[in-house]
Amino acid sequence: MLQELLYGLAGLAVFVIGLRGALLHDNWLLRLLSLNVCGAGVFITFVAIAYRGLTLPADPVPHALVLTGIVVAVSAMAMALALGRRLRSYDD
Amino acid sequence: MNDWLLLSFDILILFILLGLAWLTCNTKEIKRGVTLFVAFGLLLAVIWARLKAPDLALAEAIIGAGISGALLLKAMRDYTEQTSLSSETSRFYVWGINAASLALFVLLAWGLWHALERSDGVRLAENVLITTPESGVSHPVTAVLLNFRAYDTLLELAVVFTAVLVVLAMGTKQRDFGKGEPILIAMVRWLAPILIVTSGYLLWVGAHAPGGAFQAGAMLAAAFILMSMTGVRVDSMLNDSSMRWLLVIGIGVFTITGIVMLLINGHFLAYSKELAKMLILLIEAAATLSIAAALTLAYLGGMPKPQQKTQSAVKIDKTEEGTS
Amino acid sequence: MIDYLAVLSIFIGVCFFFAGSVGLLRLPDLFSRLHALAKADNVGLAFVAIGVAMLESDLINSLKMLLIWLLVMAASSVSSHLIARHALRGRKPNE
Amino acid sequence: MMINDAIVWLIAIPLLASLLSLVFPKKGTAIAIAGSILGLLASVALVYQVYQSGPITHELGGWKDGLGIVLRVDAMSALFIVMTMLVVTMVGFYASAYFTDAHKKAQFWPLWLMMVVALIALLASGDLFNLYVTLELLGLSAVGLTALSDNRAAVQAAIRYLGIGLLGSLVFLMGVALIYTAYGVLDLAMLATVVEAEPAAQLALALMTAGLLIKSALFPMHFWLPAAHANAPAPVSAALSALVVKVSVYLIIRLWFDVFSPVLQPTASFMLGVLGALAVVWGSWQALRAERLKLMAAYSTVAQLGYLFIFIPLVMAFPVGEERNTALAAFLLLALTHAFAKSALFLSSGVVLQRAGHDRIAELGGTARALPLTIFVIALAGVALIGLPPSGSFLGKWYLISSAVQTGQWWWIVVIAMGSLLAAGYMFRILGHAFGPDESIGKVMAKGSEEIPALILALTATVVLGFGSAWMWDFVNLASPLAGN
Repeated sequence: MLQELLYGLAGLAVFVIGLRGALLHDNWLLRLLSLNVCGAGVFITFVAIAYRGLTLPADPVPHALVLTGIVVAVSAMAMALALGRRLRSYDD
Repeated sequence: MNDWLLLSFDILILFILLGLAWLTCNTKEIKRGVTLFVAFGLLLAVIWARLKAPDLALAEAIIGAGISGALLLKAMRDYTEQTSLSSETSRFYVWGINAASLALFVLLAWGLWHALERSDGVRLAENVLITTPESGVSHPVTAVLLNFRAYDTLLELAVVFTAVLVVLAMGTKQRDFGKGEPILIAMVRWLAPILIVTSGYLLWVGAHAPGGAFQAGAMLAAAFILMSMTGVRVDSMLNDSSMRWLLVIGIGVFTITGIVMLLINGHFLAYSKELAKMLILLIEAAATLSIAAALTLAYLGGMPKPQQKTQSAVKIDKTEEGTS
Repeated sequence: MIDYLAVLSIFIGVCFFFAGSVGLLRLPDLFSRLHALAKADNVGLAFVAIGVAMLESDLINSLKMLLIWLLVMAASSVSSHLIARHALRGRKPNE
Repeated sequence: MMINDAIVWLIAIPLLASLLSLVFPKKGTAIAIAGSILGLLASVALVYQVYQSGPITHELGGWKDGLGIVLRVDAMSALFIVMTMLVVTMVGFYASAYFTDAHKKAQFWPLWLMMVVALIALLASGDLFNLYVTLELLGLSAVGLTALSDNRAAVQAAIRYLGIGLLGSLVFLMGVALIYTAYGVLDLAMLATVVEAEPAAQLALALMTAGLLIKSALFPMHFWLPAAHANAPAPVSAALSALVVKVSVYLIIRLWFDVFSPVLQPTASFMLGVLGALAVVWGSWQALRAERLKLMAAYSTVAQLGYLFIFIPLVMAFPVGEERNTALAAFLLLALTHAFAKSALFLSSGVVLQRAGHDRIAELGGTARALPLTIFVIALAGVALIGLPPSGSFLGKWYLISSAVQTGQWWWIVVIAMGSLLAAGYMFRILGHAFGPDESIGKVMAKGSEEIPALILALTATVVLGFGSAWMWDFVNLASPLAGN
């Protein structure tokens, strides 16, 4: 319970830090980094609540969800970077 | 005694985590941001390992830190001049956001506290662990990903596919890094085969231990990306049409298996028990290829061999004109 | 007995890591920092790996530790080389 | 057997068509059209099935007890699915003529079909995390399609759209995390039976709603919509305005009244209604001032979405039962009418834009003579957007007003009247210019394959929905879990 709460709260904090960064940055790449940090915060919360102490096996469902989330996040990042590149190509 | 030791480790690692997150989200320099982000990804891998999520630790180390790192490094070159160009945001706005963030955190913490209080602490875990033997694989995370919630995984592959379609639509292959240092090339020469073998191992082992299609596919892509980064011409190994087939094979095999099972067993993706292990391995193998192709293309920024592509595009133009 | 040896080995490894980190923070320029970091970390990791391998009963797993050490050593030596080379090319090293 | 599993085929067909259209780019158009028509047939079969036997469920993988993911279709989702497939098929016909460059076509079809997969999957999903995945799939494919215009403004709008979309999905996902923490379930029906009015559920619902509000561009969060919808290629704008933003509203309604009903607060629903009212006024006003046809259509979407949010406090005011179902049917009628009318409007704007070379409203003189059918479609769409009889939105707004009177919330009537007046203003402004004497646009030919799909959509909005609404009332009453049957 203590570890769940501790890591869970840290996940929430990372989520809020990322959200704040995403709202404050103008630069697309930096905003993207913040969004990814924000997503990582949600993932940490998910995995934290899946943890059930050293003796019990962890809950596998959040692990599967977060694995899905990580792959979705990297896809979105690849796409975002390609769009950013395209935008800059108009300026050249 | 042990508890306290573990707790102090937890607190230390969370302290670093929050620090890295804060720095990543507050830097105004792109190079610094990217470096910190990769470090943040590696630390996440450690945290997943600590929280008994080895599948995630593997995935995060390969995808979160490795592949995203490579993507960002390549993209960074497009932003070099813009690094210090951050327009003035009003102090009022910044403080508003700060206050709102703090309030949101307090609210979320309050919600999480209540949620944990209310929870039985078991959730779906016991149900999944008990049912795993019926799924055809013995590793519970793989059972969830490829049997219980296989539909999620199918749509997730669709997300990867969509992202690559957009990358392909946004431009042809980008200028890569120049030829690397000889010593780096030498290392990649013997590292790439190791990565490819490891990828196969991860795919196979996923049935009963941490690993699986996503880690394996990303590992395979990492091998190609590393080669491409050091100036080895990866594109000479692949051509446009084979890449298209590789991209679709994962979702294709997945969907067709699902439909066949619908016709046999009455539910989409309801594997027959005796075939489940084999079917899951088949789907995972196809998905590994698709993910590897997708991530490699995402890094390259477009289909290889642009000259051949323009030729075929011209050909399409002509036939279209002929028909319309 | 073997447990104590293992703990001792890990402790020595951690000391090397500590020294490497101090070097990273305290040494004046990039090259000496790299020197401290790469050396200390490789040796440190060797001791930690040996210690963990001793705690592990399975021989295969102990061999995996060895493999990890070898891979990390290859990666860190190549990357140190690259950083140093890059810096020598006359571009300004980060600080 | 095929009929009973229509919902699975509705997802599998566009998915496979998307793959095929990537592998065989030359046959892309044929594959996509064939896939859309098959999907449309399957969606009709689905409605028939729901009409016959009530809400249907399909356990994917055959797993029960919340272990697997369940697809669920009731009256509301079945109608939304038919709407989606009809719009998608018609826009598909249009797009096959709109894109003349074969290369562009080859890029368009796979992404377009993925967007269809995402829409159907979202409408049929009965699982919280699965909804997140479909939201991401929808967001990414919509952004990619927006960027296909391949000019600076479109890519800029796409980037902004992507940032907003990712933010919205993450906030939504945080809500999912809280729900899983507190209740240990992801299945919507199971959640509906255990959820209680307590802080974790309230906060989770607030987070999920906030994420969806960003995506559905409700008033203060609408800033990204006009640029994205106005700069995307015309077929894409049509789908974005008609379908993509609307499914987020659908999801809000689904979560609020179907899953979280014990948690709801009248104050929160009232606030959503107020935001909706502001959206109606602000969006209509901006549409009236817009200088370009597509931008006007985009602002009109902001306004029309506002009406849908006004329904939330009204639906809440009714007890569960027939009265609430009537209000929901009116909501559906308004949503459907807007989808058909707005897609017709965007398709026609695309025709004008391509033939005249611009879509500046002030310079549209002579268009009525050069493109009579297109202008007729715009007029028909206008009838539906303003809410004149016999369009579906006339009835929708009528019930909106009468339920406002019934529940004593008369102040909404002022907003509805104002919105309708402004809508009349912006629609007649276009028609006025189009029938103007200026002859800046010469005699041009419009392709029938572009004008006829738009005409069909506009006629569906004005005539079919207007006369078919009685059947919809029955249908919603028969097959709605919201009624408690």
